[in-house]
Amino acid sequence: MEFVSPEGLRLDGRRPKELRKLRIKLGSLDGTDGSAFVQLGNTKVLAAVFGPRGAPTGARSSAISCVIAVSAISVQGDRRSKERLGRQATEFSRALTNAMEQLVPADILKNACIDVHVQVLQADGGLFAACANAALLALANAGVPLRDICAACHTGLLESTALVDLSAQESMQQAPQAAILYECRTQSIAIMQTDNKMSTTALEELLELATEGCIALVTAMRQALISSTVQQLSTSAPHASAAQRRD
Amino acid sequence: MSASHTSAVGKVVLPGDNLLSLPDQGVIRVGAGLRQSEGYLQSIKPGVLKQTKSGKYWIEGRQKRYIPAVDDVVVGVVSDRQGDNFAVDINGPFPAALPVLAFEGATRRNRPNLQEGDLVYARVTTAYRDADPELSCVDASGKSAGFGPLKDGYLFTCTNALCRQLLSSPPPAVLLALGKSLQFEIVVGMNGRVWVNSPNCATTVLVSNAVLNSEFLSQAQAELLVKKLLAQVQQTQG
Amino acid sequence: MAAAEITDSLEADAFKKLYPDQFYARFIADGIRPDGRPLGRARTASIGLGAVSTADSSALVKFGNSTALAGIKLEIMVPKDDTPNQGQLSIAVEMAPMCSPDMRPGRPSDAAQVLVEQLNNALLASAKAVNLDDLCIDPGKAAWVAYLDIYVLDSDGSLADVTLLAAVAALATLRLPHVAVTDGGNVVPSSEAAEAAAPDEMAVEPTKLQLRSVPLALTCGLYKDQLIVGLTAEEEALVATSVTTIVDDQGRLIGQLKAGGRAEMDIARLQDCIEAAKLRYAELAGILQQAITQYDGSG
Amino acid sequence: MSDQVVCPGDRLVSAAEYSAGHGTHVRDGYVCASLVGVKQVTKTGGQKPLVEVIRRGSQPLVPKPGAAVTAKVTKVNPRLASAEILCIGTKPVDQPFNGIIRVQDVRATEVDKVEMYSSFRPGDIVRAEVLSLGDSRSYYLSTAKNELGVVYAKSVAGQPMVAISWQEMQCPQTKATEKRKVAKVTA
Amino acid sequence: MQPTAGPGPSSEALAKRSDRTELQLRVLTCERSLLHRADGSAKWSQGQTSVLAAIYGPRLTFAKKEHPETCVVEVLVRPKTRLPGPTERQTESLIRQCVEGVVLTAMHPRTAILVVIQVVQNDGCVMACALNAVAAALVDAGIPMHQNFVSVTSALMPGASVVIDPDLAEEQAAEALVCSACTTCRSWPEASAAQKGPAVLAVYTRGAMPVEDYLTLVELNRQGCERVAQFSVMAAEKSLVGKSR
Repeated sequence: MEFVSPEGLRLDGRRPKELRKLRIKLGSLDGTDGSAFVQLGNTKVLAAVFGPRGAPTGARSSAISCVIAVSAISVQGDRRSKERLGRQATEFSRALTNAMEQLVPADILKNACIDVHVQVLQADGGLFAACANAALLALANAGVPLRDICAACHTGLLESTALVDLSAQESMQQAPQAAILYECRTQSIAIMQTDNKMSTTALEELLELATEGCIALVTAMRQALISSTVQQLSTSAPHASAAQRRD
Repeated sequence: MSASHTSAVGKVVLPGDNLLSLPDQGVIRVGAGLRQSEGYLQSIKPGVLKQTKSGKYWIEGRQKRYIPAVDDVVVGVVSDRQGDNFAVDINGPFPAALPVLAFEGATRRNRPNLQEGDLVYARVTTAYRDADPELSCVDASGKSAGFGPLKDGYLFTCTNALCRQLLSSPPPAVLLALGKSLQFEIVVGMNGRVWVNSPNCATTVLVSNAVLNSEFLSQAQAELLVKKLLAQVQQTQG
Repeated sequence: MAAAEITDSLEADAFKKLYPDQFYARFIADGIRPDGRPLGRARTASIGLGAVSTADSSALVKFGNSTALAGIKLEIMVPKDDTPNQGQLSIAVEMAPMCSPDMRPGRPSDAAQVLVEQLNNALLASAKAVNLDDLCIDPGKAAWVAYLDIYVLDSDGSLADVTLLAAVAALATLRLPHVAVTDGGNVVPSSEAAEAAAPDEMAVEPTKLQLRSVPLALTCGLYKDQLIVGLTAEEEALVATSVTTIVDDQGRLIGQLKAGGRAEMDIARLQDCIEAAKLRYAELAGILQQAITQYDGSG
Repeated sequence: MSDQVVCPGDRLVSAAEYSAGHGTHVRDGYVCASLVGVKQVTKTGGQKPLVEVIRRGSQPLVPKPGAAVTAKVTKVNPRLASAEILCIGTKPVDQPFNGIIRVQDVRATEVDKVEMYSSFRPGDIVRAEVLSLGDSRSYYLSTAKNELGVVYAKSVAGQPMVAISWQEMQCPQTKATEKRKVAKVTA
Repeated sequence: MQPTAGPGPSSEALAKRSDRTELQLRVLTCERSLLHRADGSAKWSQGQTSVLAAIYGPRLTFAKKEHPETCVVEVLVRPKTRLPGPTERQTESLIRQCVEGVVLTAMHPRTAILVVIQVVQNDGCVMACALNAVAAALVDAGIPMHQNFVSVTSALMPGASVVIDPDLAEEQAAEALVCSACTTCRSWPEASAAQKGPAVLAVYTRGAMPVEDYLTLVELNRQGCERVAQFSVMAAEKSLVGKSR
C-alpha cells in the first residue's frame, strides 16, 4: 500500500510533516474546576480536572490521579478491541500521571489531590497524544500551577518516510512508531513510547520530527489558553469578582 | 395540666399515631417516644403509651438497640483503649468513652487495668444524639457505688423492656422467687445486657433462663416457672 | 462600576452556599427559579446526531448542563435457542467520572444501574419500542445485537429524561446494514452476496430500525407543595420528592416512578405530572423530529 | 503596571531584579509564570518589585489568619468541633476548607468551663475568625468574641431556633431551649 | 418482577381466580423478631410470596458516608436466586427513599441504618411484599418514625379487567402492573380531627397503559392499602401486647 503518493501527499491529503486539524475548546464542562475538549483530526477527547481539593480520607500514595477512559462506542471494531485499547490507556495514564507530578509544584499537592479524568469520545490515530494534550490543557484551565506547557505528538516511519501525527489507518501498520511528551522550556522528553522494531537512526529521525510537532502543538495550545483568558477578561470585566468564584 | 386519661393511655400505639390534640393553653409533659406535630401529640416509636403520676406521657417500647440517656446504668464490653479513655461497646449507635480516671481511687499513676473484652458496669454521664456518650464507674461523690469491672459470670442480652422490668422497684416476681432459693449476683444494664454470676454454673444457667423467659409472664406464672426449673435441677442432681 | 451591586450579588452567592433551602424558597415564593425559569418549564433541549463516527449511530443530548452521549454499536450474534427470531438490545449507562465532583472512577455506581433499569423498563419491558424480531438476520443462525452505551458527561439533574431521549435518538437513527448468511454460516454484506449471485444488482441502502413506540420522560419535583418541572441537580437535592413520568407517541403512559421521598402525592398531583409530561413530550418530539430530518438530509 | 496575558513556563523577568509572587516560580535565574493569567508588577518600598500572575484578574480565595469566615459544624467531641469553611468574608468558596474550633478558642471568658456540647452541634452555621493555618489538615478557628459564634441552628424538631441569650436558643415550635455559643447580632 | 420471561400463563389461570375475587387480597402473614442478631426483623407473606427484612442500626458508619445532621439509610436487596443486578439496584433505591420518607432521620445524626431484604419466595408482587416487610421490620426495630407505609400491587389484565395483588401467573399475563406504597396514619379519638386518608408515597409501574386505567389502578391500590394497613396494625399490636400488663 502506498502511504505517500509520488506528489508527496498522504492518504488524507496531508504533507508528511503536516499535523491534522487541531480544535481546542476550554472550560465547556460547568461542574468541573477545569476542562478541555481536544479534537485532532477524527480523534476527540474530553478532559476534566477536579481540584486541588482536600485529599479524601485514606488518601492514596499519589496526589494526582489521571484516568483515561475509553468508551466502547469510541472505538472502531468490536468490544474486544475496546478492551485492548483500555489496557493500553491504563498503562499510558500511569506514565502521564508521573509526568504531571513533575510539572506541578510539590507545595500545591500538600494535603490536596488533583483528579484528572479523560474520556475518549472518538478514537482515531494519535489517541494518547490527544489525551495528554487535553489533560494538560484542562489542568491549566483549572488554574493548577504548572512549570511549563507540554505537548505530546505521535510519529511513524512508513515506507522510509517520516510522518507526523499518524491517522488510524497509518498507525495500524507494522512500522516504526514513536510518541513523545515534550517539555519545550527544558527541551526534554517526559514520556517516550515506541512501537515496532527500528534502527537508532530511524528513532532519531522520528524524535526530531516529533519534537517539531510538539513545538507546533504547544504554540497552538498556548494560543488557545491565552485567547480563552482574554475572552474571559473582556466578558467578565464588569463582574470580575463574580467570574472568579468559578475558579 | 390536665390529668385526665386519654383513651390511648395503656394501649399499644404505633409510630405515627396521632394520640391527642394539643390544648391551646397549659402544659403537656412529653417523654420518650413522643413528639408534637402540627398541633397533635404523636408517637414516633411503637409501644405502650404510659403516663406517670405527674402526668408525663411516655412510650414503653421494646427494642434491642440501646439509645443512651443520662443516668442510665449499662453493662459494657471494653473494645479498645484510646489515650485517656476506654472505648466501650454498650450496644448503642456510637461506642462510649469511659475515662481511665472515672474509677474509684484512680489516679494518673494508678490506672485500672482493663483489657479488650472485659465487662464493666457503669453509668452514662453524657448522652447526645450526635456524639459518643461518656460513662463513669463512680457516682457523683466519687465512690464506686457498685460500678466497676465485672469478673467472671455470664452475659446475655434481652430487650430493653425486660431490663426495665428487672430494674423496677419492687423487684419483679421472677427475681424474688429466684432469690428465695438460690445464691447469685445479677447486674442489669438499661442497654439490654444482663450479667449473672453464681458459685456454680447450673445456678447461672437456671437464673439466666428464668429471667429470659419471664418477659411476658404474670407474677403467678413467673413463680411457677422458677419452681419448675428448680425442680428440674434437683431432679437431675438427685 | 457600581461596587454596591457586586457586593449584593456576592452576598447572594454566600447566602446560597450557606442556606441553599432558604435561598431557593425565596425564589419559589416569587414564582421563579434561580436560573430564571418559571416553575412549570423544563430546560431547553438540544440534540446532536452522529456526533461519534466510530459508532453505528450516536446522539449527544443536553438539557441545560445535563449532558448524555448515547452510541450504538452493532455486532452479530447467534440467537438464543429459546428466541431464534430475536436479536438483542443491551443497554449500559456509565457515569463518566467528570460528570460530577463526587464521582470516583471504579465500579459502576448505583445511580448508573438504576438508570439502566429505568431505560430497560421504558424501552423494552413497557413501551416495547424496539421489536427484537426486527434485529433478526436469519432465524436461528444470525441476529444483530445492538450495544446501546450511554455516557453521562455532565450530571445536572433529570438524568432519566436526558438518557432516555439520547437512547431514543440513537435508536431512531440506527440503520441495519443488509447482510446475508452464507452456506458456511459466515455473515457477509448482502451486496457481496448479491454481486456473487447477480453482479449487476445495485447495493441496497441500509434499512432504518423501526421504533414501535417513542417514549420520552419528564421529571417533576415537589417543593413546598409546588410542582417544579424539569429538575436541575441543585433542585433534586432540595425537593421533597420527585416523579418521573414517561409517555409515548400514542398517548399511553409508559411509566411513572415516584421512589418515596419526604412528601406524598394524591392522585390529582400524579395526574398533574402526567399532563406536564404530555406537554413536554410535544416539545421534545418536535426537536427530535427536526434533528432526525436534518440528519437524514445531510447523511 | 502592564496588562499582558501569560502562559505557564513563560519567562517574565530576571529573578535578580524582581521577586516572585503568586502564580510564578523561579527557574534558571528567571521568574516564570505558573498560571494562565495577567502579569502584574507591584512596586514595594525599597525592596525588589513583586511579579505576580493573576488568574482572570483576581486573587484566589484562601483563609488567612484574622479573616472572618462562616463555617458549618460537622462533628463535635469534648475537645473540639470540626467545621467546613463555606464562606470567607462575604464570598463563598467552591470547595470547603476544613476548620477546627478547639475548646480553648470557643469563648474569651471562663475558658476552663467551656463544654463543647453546650456550644455547638453538627449542622450549626458559625461565624468565626481564622486563628492560624493549624495542623496540616485543618485551619484553627476561634469564636472568642461577642459577635462570633452560632448564627443559625436547627432544633431537635428541625425548626430554625431563635437566640434568647448569649448562650441559649429556643425552638419556636416546641419552646424547648438548647445551649449554644450564640453570636451577638451586629447591626 | 420479570413478567416477560417464562412460559405463557395457562388459560385457566387467566379465566378466573380460583380462590378469590378480582379485588380480594391474598392471605397476609407477618412474623417479627425472627433474626437474633438484627435490631429488628420481619417476614411478610402474601399468599405464596414471602420476603424477609432485617434492620441493623442506628449504628456507626464509615466517616466517608456519615452525614452531620441525619441518619443515612442503606438498603441491600437479595433476590431468591442469582446475583443482584440493576433490577435490585432500582428496588433498593425505591425502598431507601421510602424509608427516608418515614424515618425521623434527624433523631440519629452521623449514624446509618442498614436494611437487608431477602426474597424468600416469589409468587408475584415482590416489590409490594418487600415494602411491607421493611415497614414491619422498622417497627420491630423501634426506629423513630413520623408515619409508616404499606404497599399493594394491582394489574391491568388483557381485556381491560383489573385485579389486585396478582400472583406470578397473573403478573406475567398482565398488560401492565402498578405497585404503590401509601402512608398510614392512625388517629386516636382525642385527635380525631387529624384523620387523613392514605396518600401515595411511592409508585412504580411496568407495561404501557392508557392514563385512565393507570389512575384506576392507583386508586385501587390506595383502597387495598387501607386494608393492608388494618392488618399491619393488628400484627404489630400482637407483637407488642405481651408487656401491656
